[in-house]
Amino acid sequence: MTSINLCICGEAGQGLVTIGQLLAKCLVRAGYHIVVTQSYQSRIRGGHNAFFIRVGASPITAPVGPIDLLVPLNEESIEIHRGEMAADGWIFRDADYGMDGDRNLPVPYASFGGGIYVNIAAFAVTGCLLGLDTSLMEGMVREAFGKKGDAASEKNLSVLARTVEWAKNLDIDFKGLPAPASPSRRMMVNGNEAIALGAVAAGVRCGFFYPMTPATSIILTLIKHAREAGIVMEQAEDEIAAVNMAIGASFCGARSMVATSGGGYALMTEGVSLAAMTETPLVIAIAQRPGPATGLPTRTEQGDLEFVLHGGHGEFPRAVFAPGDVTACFALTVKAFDVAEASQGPVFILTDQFLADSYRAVEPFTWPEATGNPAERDREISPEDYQRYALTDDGVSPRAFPGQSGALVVADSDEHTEAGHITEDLRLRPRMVRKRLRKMARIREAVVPPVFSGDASPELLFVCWGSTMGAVEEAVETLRREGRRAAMLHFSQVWPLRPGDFMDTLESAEKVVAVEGNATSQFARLIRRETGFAITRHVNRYDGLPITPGFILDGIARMGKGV
Amino acid sequence: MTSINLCICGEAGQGLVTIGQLLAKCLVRAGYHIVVTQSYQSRIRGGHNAFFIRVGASPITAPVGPIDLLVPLNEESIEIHRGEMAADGWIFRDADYGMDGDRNLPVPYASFGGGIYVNIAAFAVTGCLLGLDTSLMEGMVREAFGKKGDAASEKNLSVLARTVEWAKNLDIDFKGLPAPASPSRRMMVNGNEAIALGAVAAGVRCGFFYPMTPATSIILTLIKHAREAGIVMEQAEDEIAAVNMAIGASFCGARSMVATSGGGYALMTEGVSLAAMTETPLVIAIAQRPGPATGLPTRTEQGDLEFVLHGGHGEFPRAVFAPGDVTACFALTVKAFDVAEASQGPVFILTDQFLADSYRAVEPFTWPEATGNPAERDREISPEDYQRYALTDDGVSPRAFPGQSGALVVADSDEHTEAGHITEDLRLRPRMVRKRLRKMARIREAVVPPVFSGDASPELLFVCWGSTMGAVEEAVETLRREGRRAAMLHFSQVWPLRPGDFMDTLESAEKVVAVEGNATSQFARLIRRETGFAITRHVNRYDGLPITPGFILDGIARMGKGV
Amino acid sequence: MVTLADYGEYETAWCPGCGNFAILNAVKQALVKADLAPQQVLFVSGIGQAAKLPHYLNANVFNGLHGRSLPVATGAKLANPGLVVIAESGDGCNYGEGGNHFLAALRRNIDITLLVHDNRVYGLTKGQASPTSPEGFVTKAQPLGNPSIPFNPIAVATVMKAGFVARGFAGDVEHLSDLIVQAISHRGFSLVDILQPCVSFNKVNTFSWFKERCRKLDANHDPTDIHAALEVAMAEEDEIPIGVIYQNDRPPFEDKLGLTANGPVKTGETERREAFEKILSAYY
Amino acid sequence: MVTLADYGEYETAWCPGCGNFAILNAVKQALVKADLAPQQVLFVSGIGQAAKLPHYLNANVFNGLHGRSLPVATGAKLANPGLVVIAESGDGCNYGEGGNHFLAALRRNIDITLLVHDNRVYGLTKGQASPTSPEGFVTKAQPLGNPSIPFNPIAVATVMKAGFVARGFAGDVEHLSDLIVQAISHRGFSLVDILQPCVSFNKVNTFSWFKERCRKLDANHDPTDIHAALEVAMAEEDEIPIGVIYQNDRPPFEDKLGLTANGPVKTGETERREAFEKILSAYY
Ligand SMILES: Cc1ncc(C[n+]2csc(CCOP(=O)(O)OP(=O)(O)O)c2C)c(N)n1
Ligand SMILES: Cc1ncc(C[n+]2csc(CCOP(=O)(O)OP(=O)(O)O)c2C)c(N)n1
Ligand code: SF4
Ligand code: SF4
Ligand SMILES: [Mg+2]
Ligand SMILES: [Mg+2]
Repeated sequence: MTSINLCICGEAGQGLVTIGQLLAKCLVRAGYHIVVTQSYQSRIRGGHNAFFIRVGASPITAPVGPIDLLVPLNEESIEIHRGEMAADGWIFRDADYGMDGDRNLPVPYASFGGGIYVNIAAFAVTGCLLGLDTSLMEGMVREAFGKKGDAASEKNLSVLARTVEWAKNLDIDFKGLPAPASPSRRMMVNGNEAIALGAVAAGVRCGFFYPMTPATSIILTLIKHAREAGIVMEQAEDEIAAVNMAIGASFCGARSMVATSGGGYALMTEGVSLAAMTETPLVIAIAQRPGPATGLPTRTEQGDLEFVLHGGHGEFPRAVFAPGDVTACFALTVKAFDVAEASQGPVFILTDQFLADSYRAVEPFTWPEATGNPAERDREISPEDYQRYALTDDGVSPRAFPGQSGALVVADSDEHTEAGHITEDLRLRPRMVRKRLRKMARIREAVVPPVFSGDASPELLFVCWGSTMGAVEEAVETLRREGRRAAMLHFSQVWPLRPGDFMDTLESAEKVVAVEGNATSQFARLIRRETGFAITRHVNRYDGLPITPGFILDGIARMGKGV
Repeated sequence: MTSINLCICGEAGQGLVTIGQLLAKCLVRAGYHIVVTQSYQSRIRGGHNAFFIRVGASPITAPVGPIDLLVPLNEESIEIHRGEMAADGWIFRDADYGMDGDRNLPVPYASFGGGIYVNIAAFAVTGCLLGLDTSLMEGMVREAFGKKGDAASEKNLSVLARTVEWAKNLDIDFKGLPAPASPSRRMMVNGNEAIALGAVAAGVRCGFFYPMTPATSIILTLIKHAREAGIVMEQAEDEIAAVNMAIGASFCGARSMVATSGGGYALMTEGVSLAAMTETPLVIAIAQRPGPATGLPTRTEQGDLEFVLHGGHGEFPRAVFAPGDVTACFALTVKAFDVAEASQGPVFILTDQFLADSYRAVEPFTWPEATGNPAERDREISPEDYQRYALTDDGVSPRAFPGQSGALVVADSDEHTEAGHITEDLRLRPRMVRKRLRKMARIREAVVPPVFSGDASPELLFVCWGSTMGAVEEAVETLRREGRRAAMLHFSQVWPLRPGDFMDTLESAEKVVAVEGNATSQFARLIRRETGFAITRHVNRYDGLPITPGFILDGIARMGKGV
Repeated sequence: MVTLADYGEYETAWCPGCGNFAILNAVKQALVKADLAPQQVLFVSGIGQAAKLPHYLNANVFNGLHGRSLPVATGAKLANPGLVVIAESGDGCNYGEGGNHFLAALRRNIDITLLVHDNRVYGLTKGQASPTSPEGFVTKAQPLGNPSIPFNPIAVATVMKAGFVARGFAGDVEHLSDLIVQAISHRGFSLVDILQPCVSFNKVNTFSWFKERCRKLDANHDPTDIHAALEVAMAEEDEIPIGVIYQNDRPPFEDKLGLTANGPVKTGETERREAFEKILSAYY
Repeated sequence: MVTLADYGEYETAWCPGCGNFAILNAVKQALVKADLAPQQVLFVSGIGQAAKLPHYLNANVFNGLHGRSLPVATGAKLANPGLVVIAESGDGCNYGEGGNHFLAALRRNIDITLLVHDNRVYGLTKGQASPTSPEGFVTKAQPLGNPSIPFNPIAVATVMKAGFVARGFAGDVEHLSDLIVQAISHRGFSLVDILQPCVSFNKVNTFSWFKERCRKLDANHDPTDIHAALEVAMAEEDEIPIGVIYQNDRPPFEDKLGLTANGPVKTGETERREAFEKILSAYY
């Protein structure tokens, strides 16, 4: 087995996320690769949640369907997931549950401590059978429960020890994983944390928000580090306030961001337009969930692409990044701040619940030497005749900040003069329109081109964007193993597009399939709008779950012989 | 001369709109055709406003540039418009203004009454020289000022009489217009009024709004007639409230609408998504003005097309109408209500400041026999097992209203069961997605195809949408008179598009030019996205002023020999 | 006679021990006491734990967007004034995201009842401070403690002369259901702010914290006396008065618009056509 | 020494006779009295006639969206607490479209000054009722008269224990400019609601209507006494008290966040990098 798909599940409030995180971190420390998928409902207690860890000794990039190891924290969970078990999958379940049949291991949780210690015991059994070092697990328990006072820590450690003792003596045919390659030191981070850390690296100074799943953890991560990093974070009264606060802060020189999901973004669109008109840098992170309206608040989808491309009235430049994995979440957030500052306007980071919540083992994030303050023009400011909207060749005007130089800074949401004052001069208007649009060139220069991988002259080319990258990558690998010339073209920046970056690839492929987490193939439409190239084959998922390699392969299979 | 372009202008607050309206109405009653363009600033007093009436004995459809007759109400106005005068244009100006040069008529306003009566005198001189019957003007003055008590009316009438007496004896070479064809009885209506009257005809029951130029007069017109028509109108605390109120009212069975401009619409997008998810009919009228942000609040633009096409998170059907003239404003508003009801979701009427404020002489609006309540399925409701979101073949579920039948009606912004209750059933989700999207078929069936006019096999085809229709029409006529094979393809519904309706036309034209009141050719991009057809020639205007035939001809000329 | 059974029993998605269960009971009891059949009632809610309530009884329901229950309820009532319209949502929904609608509702005085489940926290999004959270309230989003002071809905509603202003407690279902009956029967805008323990995220304002403090208003409190009402509304929290705090007989919004129970949804086609033809005459 | 000349003289787009001219004078005088140079001050406004004011003086200016001056001002102040931030807009902007931000500002008590030009009407959009328009106020949009009762910003700010609550009158520039000076110097959120005649659209609350009613508060009014303040705030309109109505010394928001005048914009790259490396250590 090259990877094991592990599912810890039960009711909300049972602490399964804690077990999952501890286990995942141990696996990462042991040198494994992981892809975590969190499945939860819009409620605090009860219902059914699951924390999937797919773990591999060599790199893996996508969630998969069949469960190799189910760790149910309640009986109902077994019913729910029974149908998803891999043929040789195992269920590690409480010995008290009535259950028969093969490949299920009754675990005498009560005997290890019971009650709230079931979680630690489940962690221990699972870790043990996956081949984790006991000392690694002990260290993790100490880190996690040490603060609670020695007593708690000791109790947890003794449950751990007892469970490990029991598990070590088991003799079942559960196939563990080979030892990973000599483990480099890596971080365990999910998409939302990576965005927050990217913002820290980019020098974010202020963040504003109104809580909204699945974006909230971007904010909570920033808040966790705010004191240390000297960042001001404020919960706004609504999303409209959040975006306007960010604009106010950015106007005063603070790199600023907001984070939300589709519905909150809807309320921010007027502010996006304001950022554009006042030429104020603004970074907007949007973690998508299925809509319309409240939709499925805790699930995943890629249904807001077109809304993000076009939200806000009037015409203005913008950039939209769509990271394909956790590492890209970090790097593209840094870049988003730079592009926002270089183009003095709104820039988006578009992810989704799957990626937001998906922990991965990643190479250590590094301080982006190149960032800081690319607004090199600030130096040219002469306070006496400073004009915030001076008409320049590239449309970018020198940016001064109130109270930070002798210059008075005047910004206006109305059409304005170079000095920033409201105007009704209709001859000036088109010049200002063109000035703003000219900044698109700066954005275009900095575009992250799509990444191509797979067969060099593919008969089957998958086009995808954002979080589906890993699933497409693995589907391509499978197809290639089956002897097909398959390849992937993944866009981690979906706007603007530079056809020169990818048209050859598109046109040389025999068959092109767009893979999107939505029902209407929004990115394929965009490609056609920008290039004329019509993609006619589509794999779409819109049931709230992430796209897996299997889903793609099934989709291809359903397309029949021709594909 | 086939038409006269008349410009009455001065400061805001001088009453020039009143003169303009009275004159325009007289002209309509006399059987003339008119195209009114209102040019005003975002202020209440002072500044410079203008009321243009282009008048013709035979049909005219567009505003034009050169002024044939300038009626300045202050001296500054002469300076402002001097450069726009036609070669044989006349200025009728106060005798007190110091001015020399040809073709300007000093009018001794003070001698007719002066003060507030200057307006009536200006009306009288202009009317007289345009050849209006004195009795027609008298009737108009009586209608307009009769209510103010006999004294006021008499005084106005005497100023009118004195001015007419003076004007009759003038001998200047100002060329009037031929008498119009035997005048049928027509209405004088502007775009916003036509939308309001269309809503009344469609049976609108509730309207909600937050004031926003240039949409406010849709609302004010509805309010004027609300009592008579039994319509409930309420000014909301903000646009978010307005759209949610409309959804609440519509949910209870009242045909409902909101009207706003781009910035207000931005705030409504979350509500648009709500209407879609709850499957509640909603008509949204958007009168565009130049953006981004506050932009030029009293000017015109077609810059919000893409935002209207994509506003609201998640994926759902919508229809977008873009009337080309005042008559279409009426008819398409009626249709918008029907389509909203048939598809149980949001439908847009997209106009702009130019059309909103442009008075025209139109054939009498008629009661739309076919409308009323097309929700034929309401009859099938059985209260016991009523399900608001029953999965049907065409995606349209029977619609019951709270308290109006025995059925309990449950609507939900979350993904829901057929019964309307919140669900986390991920197998049901895709079925509900497809159900909602299936309703697109109903919208598609009802699409208003684009209108083609001009040379049957054109070498030069203009593609346009919305309010630019008239200007394109006249530009085409001019080009044809010059011997060119020119034609127009005008879209009064911009979404959805049915390529079958127009691809032959597009493909058979030698050269295609898109004419749009924006800077980024949004409609041309949409055409490409939907058909692959790339329009490479563009006429764009984005200075806040309406597109005129002359602007188009100039644009063509600038494209050089090839075009 | 309407019975509790008419309003059904449903599974909920709330945490065991949540104050919402008691509020649900109180609401059902109130509807029965008021002898309102499910068909007569429309519940409008936003998004949040509280806002799920209407899914757990039989009635007409519009479960809309977070923060927007009041405007939907307002539109519904204007379209069909014959309906009993109840807006039901959390403190975050009504005083946070929807604060502007709350202010406008106070001014409008439309005949709807607003039930606010005031658990002083954002429950559904896992425990951030809400507008009514105490100053200093520590959460993951406010690790240094809530830097703002709490919103006082009762005081604001009272100074704005709302039609009916009451405070209830989820720990006293009988009393609460009486308040709801009164709120529904009041013609005009009625606010019932309901103190609700959230066992998962509010460890400060717990059931016993509320229980110790809540005191039914004195029988001789005169809710029509705005000064007395303000006194109560501004009281410090060592004693929390519950009951009808303020009430007046300002005419409801519908009266000012001249609406009858029929409302605009009931106009016939013939009347509409006649009106249309008459209206057109002004445009010739 | 700052002088009036530092703040310049500009052409305006207001109607002759508008109360805004007097407010502009009062604002300039206040800045001079407070000895604030244009560079130290940031004006943030929304959209409306009032909101144009910052274009008519020398200062840092952010003229944003209708209704959104307070959040922009809040963000600006948090980014650079060293700035004197003044939010300036109309009654529609602040109590209508922006009502929710007004409520939040009262709770936050951030050190900004809010000047509301309260002409009780939507001026720029040509005369619809605003949240402070009198009940029954007739406009083209409210031909039967405004069906809502007016918003009472003073009373709401007072019951919400805003830091500084004052009412001024455009007809008394001297008094108004003093109020503005006090508002600016108050550490915390300061509201000055300014009664402003609109000659074009408010024919009810005219200059003389206000003039007849406005009375400076008694010298012995104690603004720190919330009961006295509420009495004043709830007074009927036959006498309209102007002056500082309520004031307290709640710590401003910035203090609770531990912000100094430097604020987050001033952190150096080395400090940021060190923090970053330290933060990462939690993820291994
Ligand atoms: C526009 C928008 N922003 C944010 C959210 C996320 N959200 C859902 S419920 C909620 C808070 C709920 O708090 P409250 O209204 O007090 O209800 P409770 O859960 O405490 O009953 C938030 C912020 C949303 N659904 N929509
Ligand atoms: C989102 C949005 N809605 C509506 C408008 C239109 N609008 C501009 S100013 C204004 C009202 C202004 O009233 P107020 O704030 O009282 O200012 P005043 O003009 O009376 O000084 C409105 C509704 C807008 N600009 N933006
Ligand atoms: S989170 Fe709080 S409010 Fe929500 S159901 Fe649980 S206890 Fe109740
Ligand atoms: S409309 Fe009123 S508020 Fe606006 S400038 Fe004129 S008088 Fe002043
Ligand atoms: Mg709550
Ligand atoms: Mg105002």
